[in-house]
Amino acid sequence: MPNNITRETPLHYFHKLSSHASSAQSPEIFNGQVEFALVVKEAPLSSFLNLRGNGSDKGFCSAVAEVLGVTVPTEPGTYHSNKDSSIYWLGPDEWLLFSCIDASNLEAQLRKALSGHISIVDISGGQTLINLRGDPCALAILLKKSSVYDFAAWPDADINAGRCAQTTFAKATAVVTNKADGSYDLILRRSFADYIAKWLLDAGQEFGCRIEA
Amino acid sequence: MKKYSGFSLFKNALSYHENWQKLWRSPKPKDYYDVIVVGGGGHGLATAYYLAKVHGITKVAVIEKGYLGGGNTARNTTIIRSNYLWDEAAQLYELSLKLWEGLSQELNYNVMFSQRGVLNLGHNLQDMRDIERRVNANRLNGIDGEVVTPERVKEIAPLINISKDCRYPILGASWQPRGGTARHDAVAWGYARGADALGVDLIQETEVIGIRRKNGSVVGVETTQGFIGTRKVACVTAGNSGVVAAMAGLRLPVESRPLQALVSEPVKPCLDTVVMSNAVHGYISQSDKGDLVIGAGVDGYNGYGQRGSFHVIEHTLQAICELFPAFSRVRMNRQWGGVVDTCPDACPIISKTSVDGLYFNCGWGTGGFKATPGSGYVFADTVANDHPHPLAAAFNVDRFNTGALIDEHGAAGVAH
Amino acid sequence: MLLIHCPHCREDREEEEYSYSGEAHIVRPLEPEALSDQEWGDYLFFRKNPKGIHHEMWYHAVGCRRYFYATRNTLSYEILETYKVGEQPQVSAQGAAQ
Amino acid sequence: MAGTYSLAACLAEGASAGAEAAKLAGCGDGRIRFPEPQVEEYPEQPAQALFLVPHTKATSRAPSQFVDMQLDVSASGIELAVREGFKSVEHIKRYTAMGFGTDQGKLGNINGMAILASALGQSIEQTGTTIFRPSYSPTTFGAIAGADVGALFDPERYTAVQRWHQEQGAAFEDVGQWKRPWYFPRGVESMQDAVSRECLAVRNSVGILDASTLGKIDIQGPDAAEFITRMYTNSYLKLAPGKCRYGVMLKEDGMIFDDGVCACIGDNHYLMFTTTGGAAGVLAWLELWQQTEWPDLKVYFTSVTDHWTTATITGPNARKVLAKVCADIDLANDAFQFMDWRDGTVAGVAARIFRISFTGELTYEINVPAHYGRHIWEALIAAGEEFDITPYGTETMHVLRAEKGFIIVGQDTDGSMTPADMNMDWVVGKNKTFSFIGKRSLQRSDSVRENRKQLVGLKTVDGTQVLPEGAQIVFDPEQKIPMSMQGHVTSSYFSSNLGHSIALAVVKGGHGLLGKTVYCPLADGRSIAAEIVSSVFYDPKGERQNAE
Repeated sequence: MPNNITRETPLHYFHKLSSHASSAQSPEIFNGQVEFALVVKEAPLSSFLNLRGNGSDKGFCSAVAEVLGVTVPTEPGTYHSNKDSSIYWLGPDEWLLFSCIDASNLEAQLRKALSGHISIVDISGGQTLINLRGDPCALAILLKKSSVYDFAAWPDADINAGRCAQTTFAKATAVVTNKADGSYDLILRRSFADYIAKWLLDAGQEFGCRIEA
Repeated sequence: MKKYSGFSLFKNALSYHENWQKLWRSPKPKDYYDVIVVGGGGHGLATAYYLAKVHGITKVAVIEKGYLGGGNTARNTTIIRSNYLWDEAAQLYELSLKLWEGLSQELNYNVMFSQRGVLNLGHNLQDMRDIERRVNANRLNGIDGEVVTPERVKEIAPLINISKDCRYPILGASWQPRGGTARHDAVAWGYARGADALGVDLIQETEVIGIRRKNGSVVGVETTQGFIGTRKVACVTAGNSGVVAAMAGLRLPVESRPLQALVSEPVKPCLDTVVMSNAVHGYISQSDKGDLVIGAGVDGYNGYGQRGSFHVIEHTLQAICELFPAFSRVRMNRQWGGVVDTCPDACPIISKTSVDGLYFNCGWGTGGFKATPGSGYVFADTVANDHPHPLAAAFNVDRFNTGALIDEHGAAGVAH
Repeated sequence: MLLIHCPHCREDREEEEYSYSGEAHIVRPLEPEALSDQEWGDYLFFRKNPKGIHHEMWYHAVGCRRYFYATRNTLSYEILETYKVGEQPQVSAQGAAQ
Repeated sequence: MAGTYSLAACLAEGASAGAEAAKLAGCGDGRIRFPEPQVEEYPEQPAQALFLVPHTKATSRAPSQFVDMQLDVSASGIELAVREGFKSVEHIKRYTAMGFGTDQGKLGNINGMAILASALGQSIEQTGTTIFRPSYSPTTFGAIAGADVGALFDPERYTAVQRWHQEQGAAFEDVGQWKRPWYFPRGVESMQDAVSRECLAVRNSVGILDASTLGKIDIQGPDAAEFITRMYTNSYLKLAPGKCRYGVMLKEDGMIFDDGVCACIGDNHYLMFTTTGGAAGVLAWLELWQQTEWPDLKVYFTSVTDHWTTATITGPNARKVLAKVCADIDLANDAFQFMDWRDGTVAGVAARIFRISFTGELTYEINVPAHYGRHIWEALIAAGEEFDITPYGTETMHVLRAEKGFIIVGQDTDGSMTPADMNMDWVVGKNKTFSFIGKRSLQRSDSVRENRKQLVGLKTVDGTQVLPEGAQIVFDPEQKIPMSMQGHVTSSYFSSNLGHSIALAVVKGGHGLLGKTVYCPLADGRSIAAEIVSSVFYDPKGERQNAE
């Protein structure tokens, strides 16, 4: 691939902005002098695949696990991960795969390994994963402002597994997951990313919120 | 019935208001009536009034399970307009508006009809196409209306925000000067008083629990006060139409859902017109007491609870704050819901049914109040003659089988 | 505000995550062309709309994207059960009345 | 009346509460360590409710005794209401306005209801109370609205090329939640000037449109073709990989609710395009039928709207532009035909290219994953520079498609239009074995009625006059009000390519009225005369989209 190809993540234009300005409508670039209790960081471009199939089929699950090195979560609202990839439960026959393996490569491997009535769709261009970290209290309040879902009811996550929920986030939607370090990952749709960024800067303003590059 | 006048007010004041008459009697139900109107809301009372007044049918009972005008009549936001798109709907609502214009005189009862005008805002290009289409249709149907610019909107309602920087800026509006509001309770009481004076029995706190039929024809109704015979049952039970229809073994193409409304604390006069916005879901006017009266959306699912979902209120108040930023400091005083029944084409049913002598007037959705006089007028005619009034013909229930819907949803979606 | 139990997510979720999809268990006629206008119109538009026990469809639009059924009292708003497509309700209007 | 009234009981209660508090604070064991003070006890009657202080005169003649302080409701007002025949407590509330204040009756309503009970000669229980409503205390609208105001009132959805559009000074149109470029004014150009320039550029050279907002649904499964065929009016059973087909979707009532192209990607694999506004609704619609009616059909749906950036290049020079940035697809007319799609590489990025057309010109819709969206866009702009490639917005798109008579669902249709009404019988598969969604409704008596409103073209007699969209159509401009309206103008533009205005309209029995003159009476008293013509104004044989 020629190296003059530019790629932009959905939150590209928000990197280094903060809620330090008077309002989220006019965020400003943050500098080192100010304390921010909340930090938003967008993951680098990664692969997202939507996977459909029969989770009660052992062959299906073991084939996916073979390719990704991660077992398929069949318990509703959970995810499994290793250092390269994660699998999020979205529905009884639907999972979201997140991976640093190249999407077309991963799709090809999965297609080779799987058979029967399945669906694999590359949706990498339409998603982004952002991590929300910071003061636990501020984080909890931010999530309460943003969603009808009760994330506080979740047990703590392990390093390789945790909870996930596809739910409302402000007036958009997100897949929200908890992490072993107490932070949260949000997976967003690209077209809503600007709105969510503005929302986070506004909702996090009382604590100070910045978006890391 | 004693006539209300300035003189009678003066005279009664001299006697410390101790000699006013009752507005209506509280009769015991008779054994038989020529027509039984089920439902003592505005539409039912108007039906009874016009049966007696226009058709001379006075052996009529209105049976109401609660108190008169206590259903949607008491719960709506009192908006009156006739700027409907399709000829059939426009003619029906225009008949109604004409009746409103003479109603206080007709009933000798002040229904506080105020022609303060109605604005319907447009927020995107398709809204404006629809507004243009509707206003043109209104004009050629002889109904007043014009398409106005944002600047004119601002003149009519100075507190409104016409900034181009809003999320959904106002691109224009339709303006019907003859539209306005009326006092909902007074409408019910005025019709009740008028009907009572013509001999109609108004029977409150009595519930119809069955419709007795013989050989496919109505012979009477079972009530909590016992059986009452009749050959004609006219059902005007908004919200509960499906339940009443089921008593006669019928199904209707209606779904009942709570529609919510709220009022603010009273404030000084600041909005002397009605502002409606379908696109951002907010309907607002100011009552004579000074409260801002706000209509919200219909719940997303069927329900008979007169409350509704709070997030619908949140959404509406967001829209109101967008349209009128100054109102964000005004306080919500009360919020409630009324159960409306809605037809798939957002138009009512005024119809005979497959049961002889059983008539339905329902499915008004969110727009029934404004139709009260017209609805009662054409329904009374339909019941009296056992034949649809010309303006009611298109609102036959059969249209859902033939496909001849009157789709007031207008342009359904946004495309491309 | 309703809390609705999604039989797939196996959690009580807020009403805002769902959208209502009308009366449940209305089967599309196998041969629509064999129906009269009357019968077809009844299938299209005429509904039970009861005040009380109602079997209805819900779509977990913001969650697992699955349709499922609920038995709900339209007056008290109590949700008596939710169940998956292909399953039958355990609670009926007659049963609840007893 | 609840509470403790006698002095001795009050002292004892205070002492034990104090001891309990001390215990909780870590002092003492909760016992009272000093003797209780001795006070004299007087025999007391139970407290009596006094709702209205009696007066020597009747209430109506006594000085005003206010019950609701906020709304000046007096006891005599309540009695007057009863005298006028009101009995229900709700009627009394509405007659007197008692309890309508900001205290919602918390101060006066109990007294008022008791006075009412007494006036009616019944108990307070029989009289009942009004229904208390939220909020308990008045709450500002702003507090309830929360942060969802201003820019956060509703999400603004952006494509990956949004910043480029902004930098170019585009004017934007709200389409659903999306912000779409409406037109790209240069300098002080008016909208009409900009749109004319953009339209001419497409017809004469090449234009570029951001079509990323169109809904896109990936469909996979062994029964995908069968399922899609049940949803669209036409058949997809024989659509081969590499091919596309235009389809119309009806609701079960037979009325058009969405349209778009559906492509066969591979065996058991399809990509469905929907309208921008219809995307979420169509996906839910497909899921509804698959999950609840035909769970036996094996097919999965996934939204890929956000995944793809779609850059549409259209115009006679489109192929030349594409050829500069795409080397691995044979772009020859025979090799890559109209209604084909191909995978290839565009400006170094793996792309999927559809040769479909909404302008009637030679068109390529280039799709790449959206993080390459701006890259591909700028690459195409650079490649097209020598052809003066012209970015255009939704307005130009609308004009160009109207010149071709292509409908926009939601603008030219309104939920009461069948395919036949839109002159699109050709898209209805009459021989499909399965009764597709909406088919039965097309045979209802009203659907086959003559004199239905039908899509036609309108050409104003004076070609410089542009009919207003939404203008009503009559046959006799002299008719007195109420006039017999025959239909209305759904789309109307000045066509710079044709040098005169064009309009689409729906007119009763329109398909049989070609050549008839109709009139649009305007608000200013004028009537514009127009001739009913074919709805296809430009290139009626459709040769340009197949251009070599």
